[in-house]
Amino acid sequence: MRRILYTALGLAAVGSVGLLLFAWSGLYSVAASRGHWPMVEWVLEFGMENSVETHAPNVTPPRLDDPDLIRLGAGHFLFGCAECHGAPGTEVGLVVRGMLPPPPDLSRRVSAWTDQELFWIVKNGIKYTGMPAWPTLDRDDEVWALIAFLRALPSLDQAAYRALAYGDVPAEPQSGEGVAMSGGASRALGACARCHGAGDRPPLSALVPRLHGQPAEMLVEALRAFAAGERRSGIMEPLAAALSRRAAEEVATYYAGLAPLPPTSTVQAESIGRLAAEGDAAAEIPACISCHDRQALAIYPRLAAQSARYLENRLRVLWYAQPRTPTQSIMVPIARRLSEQQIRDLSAYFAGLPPEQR
Amino acid sequence: MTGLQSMFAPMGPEAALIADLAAVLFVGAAVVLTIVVAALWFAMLGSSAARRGLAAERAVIVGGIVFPIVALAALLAYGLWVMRASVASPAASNAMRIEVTGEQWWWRVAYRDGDGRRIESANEIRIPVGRDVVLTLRSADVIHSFWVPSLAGKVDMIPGRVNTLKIVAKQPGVYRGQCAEYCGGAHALMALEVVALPEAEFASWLAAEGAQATDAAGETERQGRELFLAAGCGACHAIRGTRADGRIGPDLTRVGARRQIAAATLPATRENLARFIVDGQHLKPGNGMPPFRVFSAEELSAVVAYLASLK
Amino acid sequence: MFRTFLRLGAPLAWALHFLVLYGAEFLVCSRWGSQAYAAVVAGATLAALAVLVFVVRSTAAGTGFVDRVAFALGLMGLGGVLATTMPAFMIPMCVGTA
Amino acid sequence: MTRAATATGEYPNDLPRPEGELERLEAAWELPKGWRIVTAVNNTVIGYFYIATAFGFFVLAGILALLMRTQLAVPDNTFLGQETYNQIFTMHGTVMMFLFAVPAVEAMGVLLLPQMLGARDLPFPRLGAFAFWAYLIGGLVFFCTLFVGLAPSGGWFMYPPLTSERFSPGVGADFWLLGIGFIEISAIAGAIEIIVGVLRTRAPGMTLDRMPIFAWTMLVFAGMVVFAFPAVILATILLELERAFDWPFFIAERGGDPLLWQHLFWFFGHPEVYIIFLPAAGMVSMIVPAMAQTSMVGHRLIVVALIATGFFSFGLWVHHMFTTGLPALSLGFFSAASMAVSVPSGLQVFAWIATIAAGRLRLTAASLFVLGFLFIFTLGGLTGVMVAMVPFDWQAHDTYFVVAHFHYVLVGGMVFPLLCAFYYWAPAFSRRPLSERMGKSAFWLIFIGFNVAFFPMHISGLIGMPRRVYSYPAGLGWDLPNLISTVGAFIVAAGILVVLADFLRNLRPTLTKSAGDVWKGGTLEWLENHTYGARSVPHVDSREPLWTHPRMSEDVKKGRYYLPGTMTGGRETIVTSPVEAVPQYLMRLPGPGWPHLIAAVFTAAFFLLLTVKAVALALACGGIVIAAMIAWMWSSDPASAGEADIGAGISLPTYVAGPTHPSWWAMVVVLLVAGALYLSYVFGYLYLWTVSPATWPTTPISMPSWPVTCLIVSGVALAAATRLLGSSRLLFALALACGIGALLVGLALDAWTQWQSGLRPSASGYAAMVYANAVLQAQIAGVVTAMGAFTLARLVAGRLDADRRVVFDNLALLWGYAIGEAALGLLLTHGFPRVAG
Repeated sequence: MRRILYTALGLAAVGSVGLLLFAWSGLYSVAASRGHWPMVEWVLEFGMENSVETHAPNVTPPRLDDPDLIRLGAGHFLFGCAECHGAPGTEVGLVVRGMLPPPPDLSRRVSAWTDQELFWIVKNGIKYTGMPAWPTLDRDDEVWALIAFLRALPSLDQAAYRALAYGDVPAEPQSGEGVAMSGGASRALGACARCHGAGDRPPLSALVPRLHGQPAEMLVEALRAFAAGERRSGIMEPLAAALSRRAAEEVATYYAGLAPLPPTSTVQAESIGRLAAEGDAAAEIPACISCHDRQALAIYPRLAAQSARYLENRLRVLWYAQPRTPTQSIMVPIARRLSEQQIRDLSAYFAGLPPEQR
Repeated sequence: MTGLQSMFAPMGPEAALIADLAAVLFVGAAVVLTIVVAALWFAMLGSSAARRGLAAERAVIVGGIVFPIVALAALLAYGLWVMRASVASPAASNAMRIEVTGEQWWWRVAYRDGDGRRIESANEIRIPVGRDVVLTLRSADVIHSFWVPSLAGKVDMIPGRVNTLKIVAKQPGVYRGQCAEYCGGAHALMALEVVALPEAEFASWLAAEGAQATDAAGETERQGRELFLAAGCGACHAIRGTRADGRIGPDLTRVGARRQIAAATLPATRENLARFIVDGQHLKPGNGMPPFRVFSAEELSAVVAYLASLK
Repeated sequence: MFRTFLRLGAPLAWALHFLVLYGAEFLVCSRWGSQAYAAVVAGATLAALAVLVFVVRSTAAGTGFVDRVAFALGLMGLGGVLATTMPAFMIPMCVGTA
Repeated sequence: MTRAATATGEYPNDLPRPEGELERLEAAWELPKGWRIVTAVNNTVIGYFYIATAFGFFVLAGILALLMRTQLAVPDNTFLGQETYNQIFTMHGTVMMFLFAVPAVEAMGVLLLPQMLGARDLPFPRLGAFAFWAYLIGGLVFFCTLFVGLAPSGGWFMYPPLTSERFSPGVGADFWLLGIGFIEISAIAGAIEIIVGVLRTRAPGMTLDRMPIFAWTMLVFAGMVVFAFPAVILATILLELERAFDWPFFIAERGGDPLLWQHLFWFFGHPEVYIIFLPAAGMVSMIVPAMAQTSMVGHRLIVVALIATGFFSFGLWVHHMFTTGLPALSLGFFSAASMAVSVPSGLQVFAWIATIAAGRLRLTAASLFVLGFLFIFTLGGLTGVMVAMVPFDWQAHDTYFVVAHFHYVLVGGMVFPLLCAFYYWAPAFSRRPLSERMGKSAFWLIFIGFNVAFFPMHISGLIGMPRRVYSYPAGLGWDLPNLISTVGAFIVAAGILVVLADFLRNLRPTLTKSAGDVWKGGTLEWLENHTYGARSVPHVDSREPLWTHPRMSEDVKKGRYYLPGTMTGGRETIVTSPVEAVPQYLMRLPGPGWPHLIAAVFTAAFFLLLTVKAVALALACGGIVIAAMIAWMWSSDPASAGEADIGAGISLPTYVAGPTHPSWWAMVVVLLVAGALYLSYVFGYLYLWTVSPATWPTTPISMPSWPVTCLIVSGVALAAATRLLGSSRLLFALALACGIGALLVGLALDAWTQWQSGLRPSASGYAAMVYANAVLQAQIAGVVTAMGAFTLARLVAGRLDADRRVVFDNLALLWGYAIGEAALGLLLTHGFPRVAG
């Protein structure tokens, strides 16, 4: 018994010293240009597949055929994924082709994974491959949006893809000057209107907030918070970080100047209206409208005629959020006092409220 | 050995009776302890006669049964008599009634004026000297306990139950009290003050207390009031005479006149008011008020100026 | 069985008497008032004293260890019952039970 | 008893003893080697582990105390945050009470009782080992929640609604409820073992009159555990049901009442103090006579005092609720009972003084701890009388005065005697005694430090400092007393360090060559001690047999007394009658094994996984527990091995059934536990009715005629099975299966009828209570079903017949009880609303 133990310990020691010497010798080539030895490639792939299988969370995904979810995912895919993985009608960039391993064509590969496995890969990224993690680990709801899109991806042709990812924004500049001054398609990537709509056009997805007529101060603060990583979003953080302070103010002024959109629903329950207007002292829920009507500070968002699904989602995100910004510090504790039912009812209530009333 | 919050500084009849009882108990305990130690001493080192006496079973019966029964029966009778004096004497017909509700972690206080109108305040109870005051004690969330040692013993505030406590202050003064039942997080920071005023002074104070909030005097105060309302403070706090009518947090109609803030744990200075608005979670972790870091420095001082002007 | 009862009868009588006095205060006071409660106290106390006196008398002559212990427990029980009854004489009944 | 051993020199067995007898005895009791020691079940081994674990928790909780004292050393300190402090004080109280005090005294019982009573081991060694391992694992995991910030912070008393789901979301409170509930069950298992051990495994001739005081205290202790712990177990069940499923037992808006918890908790919590104190007093009553070399003065009075304390202490619970606004007269009753309970304690103090006066007290380290105990405990008792005075308590309640009071009572009344016991009994179980020098320095450090730490708390409390505050403002006069207290706490810690150092230097646990009777004690634990206890079991004819028979040690060692070897080749102990200690039966005891250990590990895992809501894993662990328990029980109840001659012409059967068998007694105690639990429930039901009768139904649901019929069928089947066991195996099995089936159907029908009537448990306190009844009935019925299946399996395997029937006898007891409890439940839930409505 004891002999076996010592032998095993000895072998382990010799093995580790050997490995260390091999690494020190520098004989192993890390060149991406050469590819892996077949044996190494097999081990890496085998390890990766099993690792994903083991770590994939045991959760029930939301409904992945939800068009709002797919559209939100599409918006991010264009900005965050298409560069390396390509997209319907777009080849993978030349630079990317030198990566090892080469990023797979997703329309073919995603069917090999379960929803949960895909979710885990997109959220956490994969070591040694260049696949990055989601910019924040706090927004599972956004990751699911992308998964919904990936499930839709194999069935998309170029036109359908463009409609989803660009909305009404032209995919390419229309003039030679446009191309010359801003560099091809990349300008459209950061266009707010792709997701949020503009003019009198509502956002493509009900999960995206309506910015029309919101106070400029609130919008600037939101972009600042996204850029600083205080407000968490894998979709908005990189976009906001790319905006200059001036650009942020300009875009905020633009949206603030738009006419508010009409209400999205007509549901108006009496009791929930009372909760919104008077709060519930016993449950320590303050009246929503004391901060969210037109007389309130300009740093607070207006909720009337906002999308109900966005509000619900936002309240749920706040429920779990670690408050970092001044307004989150106020809202997070309040959100946590709301029941799931109240979240749904209040969201529907505000979605149905004509903006001129509040 | 007197402090602001000591049972040895009785200023009310119940507290005085208990202080007397305590004195008897302490002397009695000292005597008994001396007897036991002396007996032990003699048992170990006494003369053989003393030790023989102590070693008899009769000594055990006398010292361990007869003496305790006699002493305890007398004490019990005395204790019951004090209790009877506290619970069985009805409050005078002109008694003042005040509702006190314990909340995590402050005290909601409500008076009734001559017309039976409810006048709400917080954390500071003013009472007339010499008059019976009947406190109606309730809880809004968990169990608290109302305790102002100089005036009376403590009584718990229990959800679903209404307890009462009669207090009388013998002389004007400020009597500190503190929540005595562990009520979670900031239990340590849940104090209150009872301010006893001469009858006439109390009457005029109560009349003033029931009025609407004083109007914002200067430009800064006016700006502060607008900010207060726009920032949503009124969703939780009431200031009578404005549209702030929240019932979640303390009524702020006379906050500028209070001696302390944050349930009698901070002097009511402008600095402390400002700190509580911005950083209340640090001063009193877990309290219901979120930090309001949405104000600029000038805006904050305007809000504080407005609050301080509410006297 | 009866012997066993006799041996633990004293503390059990005390416990039952205690429980009746405490439990009845709410039930009897809220329905039938303090007169009825006074009757309950008196009845329970007399019954408990009767049991205890019986235990003490029937074990007083015993010489065995168990009998002596039962006898002493009987005396203790008597003391306990009397102590428990004392507040009923000193504190007004049915105050604060509304 | 024809040839009882007396001073005349007649012994039960003759010398020389046959060749190989000692070797066979040693082989039967051999300990597992190496790390397999964890499978050992000997009371001495488990006793060591038990005490070491309990003392370990004492040190851990003591470190928490030092953290708190550091925080409170100066006003407005920021050393610990609010939430951390709240968790720490909650854990300090909980760990000291549940993981140190009760297990420590139980451990002393496990270690000392068999030795003191002349038994070879406790009657159910595996049960004792199971209780220990469950406690160790559960306790460690519970303590570790502190390091990951998941510890409860609602105070050790866990008052709802603060601990309800609304005000304490998160798993901290669940850890308390499930963790502590589970450790209480382990304590009850130990208590059962102790009751049966004390009553049935005493040496021949050790009548109740000659039984050592320590055994008396452990008997009263265990009896109190049996009646007190079920109340808090019920309370934890109810609160966990409220937290997990929103059954509003304690929610006032829906007809519950927060005070229900306080009643149930303190019905346990006050006796708990005496549960801790009595065994400690029992140790003192052993040590004082030995140190003074004279018999205890007033031995019988002390026995009476112990029993009286046991009873009176159940009449005190409301004295923790003097400020809740209960009617004045009620408070008066409890004040009177609180006074009454101090008489027996005073009596013991004077009995110890008398004993010291009767002999000559040697000033050993143990004696110093006794003297320190007398001083501190007396002072604590006196402040106890003070807080029993209702008006005084209105001021002192929940202040540092009370903190001072109960530390004087508990540290004085339990920790000092425990340290005293370490110094006194170490030579019986260690190769070397502990160092007198170090013991004395430790005593002075602890004694002085304790008074420096806790005396000022009387003052800080009376000048207004409430308990459980993580911080206090300057300027209220609290600064100086707090600083002094903190200094004192560190002096105590230094004293405890000296004790630990002494353990490291001198404690050498052994079961073969202990230092022996260095104090010249008079009781049986000072016989030469082995894995099997003493070589032969002496005949006892006085309270201090070693003083009456100076040669007894030698004679026992030579094997002159009863049972000098092993009669059946395995482990065995003599079972005697409960009062007169007449030998009745030679009980065979199990040896080391894995199943009980596996069962303990997975029982702990089951509860802890439930806490973190890993239900599937928890159920898997539950399955393992059941499998392990079956494996454990399967080898129990071996067939008769004929008569065995233990000496003096006494021939004992090796198989008995019915009330002679210790397991019958154990089952009766289990029924008392279950009965106490159910009566606590009945109290809770009636109590909630008094608080909010409006939630009780005005039109009761239909009469439960079908459930009643089922219960009657079950009862008839029970009677039939009892008769059929001897005649027809098939009919017996049929009666058993049908009877238990009928019980289950009856209970299920009743619950279903309630559900059909539209009653939902979360609707009101009343509804919650109705379904709580169903939960409690299901618990018992579940155990009956499991035991029934086990009985059938034994029948099929040929391990159950008309003679070998202990398994069925035990089932029959529980089954009968289950029918009774179910009937009472029907009477309550159907009858009471009709009467009250």
